[in-house]
Amino acid sequence: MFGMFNRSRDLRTEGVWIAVVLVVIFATLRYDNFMGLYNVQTFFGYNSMFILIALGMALVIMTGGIDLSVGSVVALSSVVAAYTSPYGIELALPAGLLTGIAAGAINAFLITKMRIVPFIATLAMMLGARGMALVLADNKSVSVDWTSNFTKFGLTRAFGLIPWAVILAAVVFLALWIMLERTTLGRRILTIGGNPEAAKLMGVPVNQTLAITYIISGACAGLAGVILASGFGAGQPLEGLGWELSAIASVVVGGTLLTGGVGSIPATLAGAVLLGLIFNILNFENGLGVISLSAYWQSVIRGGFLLIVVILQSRSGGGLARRRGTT
Amino acid sequence: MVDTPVLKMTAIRKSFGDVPALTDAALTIRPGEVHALIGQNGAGKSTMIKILNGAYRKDAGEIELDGQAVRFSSPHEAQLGGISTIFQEVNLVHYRSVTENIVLGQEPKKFGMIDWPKAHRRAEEVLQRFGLNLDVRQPLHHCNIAVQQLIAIARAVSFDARLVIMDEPTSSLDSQEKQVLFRVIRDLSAQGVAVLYVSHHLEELFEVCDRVTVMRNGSMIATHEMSDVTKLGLVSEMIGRDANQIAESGATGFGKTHAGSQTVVLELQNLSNGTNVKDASLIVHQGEIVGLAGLLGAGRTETVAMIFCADHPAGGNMAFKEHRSFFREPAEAINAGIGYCTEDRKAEGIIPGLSIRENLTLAMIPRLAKRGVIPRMAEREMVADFIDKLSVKCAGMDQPIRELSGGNQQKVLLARWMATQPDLLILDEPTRGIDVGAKREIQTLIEGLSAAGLSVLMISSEFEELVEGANRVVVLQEGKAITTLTGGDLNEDSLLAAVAGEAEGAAL
Amino acid sequence: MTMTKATDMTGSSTSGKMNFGQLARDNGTFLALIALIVINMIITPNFLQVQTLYVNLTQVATIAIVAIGMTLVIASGGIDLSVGAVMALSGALAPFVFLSEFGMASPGLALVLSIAVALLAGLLCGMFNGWLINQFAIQPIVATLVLFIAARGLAQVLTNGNLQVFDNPAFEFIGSGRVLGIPFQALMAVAFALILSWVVRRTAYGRYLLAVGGNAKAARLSGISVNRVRLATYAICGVLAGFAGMVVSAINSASDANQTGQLMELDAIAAAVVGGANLMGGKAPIIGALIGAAIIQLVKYTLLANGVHDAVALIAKAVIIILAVYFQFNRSE
Amino acid sequence: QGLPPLEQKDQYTVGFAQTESNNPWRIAQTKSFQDTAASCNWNLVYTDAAGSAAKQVADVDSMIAQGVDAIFLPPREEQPLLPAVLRAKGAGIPVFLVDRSVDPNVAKAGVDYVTFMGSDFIEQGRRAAEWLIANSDGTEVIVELEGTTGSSPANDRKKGFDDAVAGQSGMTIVASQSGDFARDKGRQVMETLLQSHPDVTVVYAHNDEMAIGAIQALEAAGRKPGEDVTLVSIDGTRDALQAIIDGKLGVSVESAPFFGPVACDTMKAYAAGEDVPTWVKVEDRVFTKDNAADHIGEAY
Ligand SMILES: Nc1ncnc2c1ncn2[C@@H]1O[C@H](COP(=O)(O)OP(=O)(O)OP(=O)(O)O)[C@@H](O)[C@H]1O
Ligand SMILES: Nc1ncnc2c1ncn2[C@@H]1O[C@H](COP(=O)(O)OP(=O)(O)OP(=O)(O)O)[C@@H](O)[C@H]1O
Ligand SMILES: [Mg+2]
Ligand SMILES: [Mg+2]
Repeated sequence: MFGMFNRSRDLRTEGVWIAVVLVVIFATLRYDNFMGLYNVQTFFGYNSMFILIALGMALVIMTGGIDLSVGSVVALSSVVAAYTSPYGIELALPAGLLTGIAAGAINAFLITKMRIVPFIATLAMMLGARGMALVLADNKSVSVDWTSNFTKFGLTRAFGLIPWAVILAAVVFLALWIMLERTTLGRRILTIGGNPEAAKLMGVPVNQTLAITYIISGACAGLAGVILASGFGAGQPLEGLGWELSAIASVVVGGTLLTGGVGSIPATLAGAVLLGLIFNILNFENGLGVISLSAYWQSVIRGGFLLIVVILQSRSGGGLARRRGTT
Repeated sequence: MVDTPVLKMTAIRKSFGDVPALTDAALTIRPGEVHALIGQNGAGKSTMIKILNGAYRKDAGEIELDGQAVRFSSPHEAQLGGISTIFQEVNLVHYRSVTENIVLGQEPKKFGMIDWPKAHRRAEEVLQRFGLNLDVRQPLHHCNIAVQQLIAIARAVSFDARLVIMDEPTSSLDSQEKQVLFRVIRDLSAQGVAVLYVSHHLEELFEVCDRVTVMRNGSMIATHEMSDVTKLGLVSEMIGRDANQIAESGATGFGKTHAGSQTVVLELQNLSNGTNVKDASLIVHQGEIVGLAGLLGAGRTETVAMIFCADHPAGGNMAFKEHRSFFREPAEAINAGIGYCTEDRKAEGIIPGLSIRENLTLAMIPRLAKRGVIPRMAEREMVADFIDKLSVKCAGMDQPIRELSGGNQQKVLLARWMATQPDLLILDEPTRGIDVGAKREIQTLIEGLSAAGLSVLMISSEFEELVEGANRVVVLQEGKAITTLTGGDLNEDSLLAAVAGEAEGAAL
Repeated sequence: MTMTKATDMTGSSTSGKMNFGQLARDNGTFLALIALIVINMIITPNFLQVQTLYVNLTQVATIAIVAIGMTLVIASGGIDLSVGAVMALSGALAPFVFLSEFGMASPGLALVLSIAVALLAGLLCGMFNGWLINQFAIQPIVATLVLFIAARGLAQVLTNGNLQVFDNPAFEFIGSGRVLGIPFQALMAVAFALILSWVVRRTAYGRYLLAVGGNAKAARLSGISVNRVRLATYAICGVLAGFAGMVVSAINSASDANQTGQLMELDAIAAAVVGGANLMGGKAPIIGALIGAAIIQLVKYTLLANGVHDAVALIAKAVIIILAVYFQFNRSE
Repeated sequence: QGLPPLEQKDQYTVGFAQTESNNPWRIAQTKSFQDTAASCNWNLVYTDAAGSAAKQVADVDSMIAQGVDAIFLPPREEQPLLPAVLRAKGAGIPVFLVDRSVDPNVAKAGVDYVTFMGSDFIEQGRRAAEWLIANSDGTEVIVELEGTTGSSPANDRKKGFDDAVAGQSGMTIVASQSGDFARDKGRQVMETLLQSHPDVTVVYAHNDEMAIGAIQALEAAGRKPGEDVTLVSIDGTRDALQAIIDGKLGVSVESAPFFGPVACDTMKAYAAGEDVPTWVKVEDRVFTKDNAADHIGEAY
């Protein structure tokens, strides 16, 4: 769209959109009310959190790194936002955001200054942020103030139509998209992922760029935490378990290479939506009363679905990988 | 007007752990001059450069730029300080577009956003200077190595630098492209930009350089005006041996003492890979050294890669000894008696974290191992033997190979294949990045092996090497074998004519 | 026990011959373990007791066994998130066999069969991971995510999510038996470690593993079947996870598809990395993984025994992983 | 505005938004609802939140979107499920809370949701403590095995027990650590705590699974559960009743998962316009040596 490449890059980014469309058509035909306003609103309201962390994760993965801490940071930030909720969303939102930024900054410090590999650094942050959340919250959910405008943010809709959380996620989405395609920072992120050594020698301030990327990921998680607290009425120190894995899956389904250097923000959005649709559809399927899938079968099916998507993904994108593998 | 030097490095010292790389290095470059830096493999040239531009930190010494003491802590800072570098290994980002690789760090902006149309235009302009007309929007990895190297050079030159450093910039360039590069270097020099030029190709120095500094074992030996020295004199300073002695033994180690037998070892018929190799045919006899010549992008690498099943062939026939079809795995080719030393040392040759020993024996483990267990003593003896024979400069066989200089890594890789005692050895640019002394040793070795019955198929961009070393040279043009030169027909002029042929400029 | 570990230590060099640098590096992790033990002697009540040793040995065994497999996978340049789920599957399958009608009828045969089936399940899961990674060039972290989700689901489907409680002393020996007074599972962990560290150092497979992890392209061109090496590596990891799953079932006299191996992947990765594994591949410090597991276990024990609450313990664990890896890295640079 | 009405029909589409399925108790609860669906002529829409309160809200939302007649909801947590309750009410769907409640400051039974069916976790902890106090010589060294850190049954069962014991001068809780409601973790934690507190005389576990793990740990260390150390726990599972019969476990306070039949009755009553109490209290029994053998047949 921004004219980065004039030819269609590869099937990967389009494939995931095609998959989304097919799944939506299937579900619309099969289930009543699937495309109903209520389902669409709540679907995006809930998934705005996953979209946010997937977007942050996408940037991190484009640099060739990974951020395992996002789930815990969501929890921590939701607790902080809940504590600051009496002062209204004007204060609670920045507070939650800052929490995420702080966590991202610590990740950045561990990775760039202490030179600890991202996997381990963010794994430690995953444990640490969870611990902090539990300590701060005294091991229980923290109630929010229902009298301030804090919960309005999570529970009401702009123009009575679009959940505020969705608007927030959309703003972040656009900002990150433009950032990646049209700013020096975005180019640096992709350059580092493509070849960190070369990037350094080409004069890219590698550490600074990495730091910013982890901070953005933390910030996205922080915003997701604010949405969690305000949309669900509590700071939840135990929430977000395993969210990092669904974020990674979204990013990969969106065609971003885990080795870094190649990636797309819109396709990441599609990846997150696609994974979210699976849960939604499983719920609707159970409502049909044809077969009632136990939670366990649902796990098996989700695993199988992920399998199919990544295999298809590797096929359509595989040309490039395979060619490079043989020369 | 020859007042303050643009660069003055004095008493530079640098050690990696216990290994000293630079002991007393010095370098002075005048404004606008083209200054050569030469020395054997491991002499410390690359280290010197990396210290200069902040990639490494020096242990001691002074660096002055325009008379001012400077200390860069990253290539980025050096770039801002007016030093722009082209590194020995092409260091660009494959997945990103050509434009990005060129403008990264100085993107044109509009309202704080990158102005892509303008960026593309600028990239095109910069490349035009090198006579390159290509789609700058395509990902870099769609370009061949030569173009990539030119892009790297174009990038470095596009910064407004006081000093441009080129570490073996011609290692992937053919003679035409070299001329383009030299023209650009002269342009730079005319504009007052100094160029530091590192190369093992001494002839090149006489073509473009004004002065030369010789390094040996981490120290500066001498600096001369180019007009005051001879090739032989430089070589003797580099190696530290008497000039007469060297003159006696010839420029290359090839003596071409024998001809191959009549037994055909390898036969390729109409080989194609569906892309750039279209109709490659050639024959290698037992004990013969066959050269493979062509412009960059002529498909030499791809052709030999298919023999070894490093690449999958799309058509044609192959026969190797009694084996009458293509191999399905490199392992099969090795078993059948082929060795293949690749062109891209870093990506396809060394296992950086493993030791010299482990790298050296890698291809022959199946033969070495007894019931899956590697016999320790036998392995060590063999490795010690090769290190000795090839005089690999290292701290010991258990040193990680990544710590060796480029040339010494190349020797270990050659040893890897010699150790498998193949019937056919395929060498893709075997002496690229290797100093004169080592080159001779390697060439002598190849010659000796072929005298003992080994067949060699060798790709080289150096005509001298092919003319002196090969019994026959097959010339590829755009993926087709167009002619074979033997005997009296085989000289540098005929080779140049055949390689370039009608395909003037077709390489790009 | 600490003494035997000390001697094992010297065997952990990945490159054949020992040199002092290597020794000092490994000793870094080892010194951390010693430090932990000393700290415990001072602050933890009743630490210097044989029973403490038993408790720690039984608890560390499963982490150690899985961490050993993980170290191999990491050496190949990959990662295996599915180990915990594979533990659940294998742990559920074993009792499934000997609790079946057939199993009741011929207990001896059923015991052997149940162990075989559990290990086979681990093997198949590992091979499935390896196949995915080979065949489709899928990144390991995503490829193993598939079984991370699905394998536990399968185990739950199989058992309907219920605990399978059993009373089978022969099988329980795997988890609670002792040989010469030492817990059987701990012996097995040490045995696996010794065997595999020998394999890494001395066999062709070991050399191939490190080559594939170090530079897969170059390895292929040197005649190594990269796919076979990867397949074998994930298979070994799967089998070891399967074994660990049986241990957990055996020690509890019950299999629990829901809980067995929960978060094990993280512990195992942490142990491997603390033990010196490099996530970029090309290094396989097996004995280091054993020590890494011991450190993780001892940290857990220390915090628990001293009444540090779970939430705080999480933070402490994070700090300790960071410090351990930091010093590890700085030494090995 | 008041509660949404429920029309009388032969067949209802009923949503049951389970929170997780990773322990025997939840599995028994789900099964109870599934069995009831058959007998009570429900078309059951079943979802599983896999332990995530946020997903549970999304699950309820998808039920609302599908237009179910009524929703049975065991809220994973008191606060985070409030929006789900409020939105269901807004959509005109009556909600019945099962086994846990939501924050009464924001949503009230009889106003925002029909009723809360279940017992009281604090009460369960208190009754466990009462049994201990009645069966003790007054001085005890207590180790507490907590449920999953941060979960409401863990917090409440701890509060109920700790408050009751606080009044006993001779009883001290020397250690209290989480065993995650799981047998294996319970065993490991007990093994460790036994080393640092060898003088322990009472183990209070927040559920039976951890109690059984603790029994294994005690036996492995050469202690005699039931004699040297008294065990107190909650749930009333089959394994626990067997342990009581074997003399290893002292008491297990029931926390019955069989909500299906009550749910069916309550919903029918509500549809018929009868007065449904705001708290349909489920009576928890206390299983001890005296009655364990009588009830083991019906345990899960
Ligand atoms: N990262 C490193 N670690 C350890 N030793 C190193 C490292 N880099 C270089 N060396 C050593 O320093 C010495 C100088 O190496 P350098 O790469 O500068 O040589 P060079 O003159 O550029 O050789 P070539 O012509 O082969 O490129 C060599 O002995 C090499 O082994
Ligand atoms: N890594 C790569 N990925 C995709 N295409 C490649 C790659 N390397 C080379 N090619 C393509 O293969 C063609 C030939 O490459 P190359 O320059 O290696 O040919 P060559 O005749 O072997 O030259 P030389 O051996 O002198 O470098 C080029 O047109 C290039 O586009
Ligand atoms: Mg060099
Ligand atoms: Mg080539």
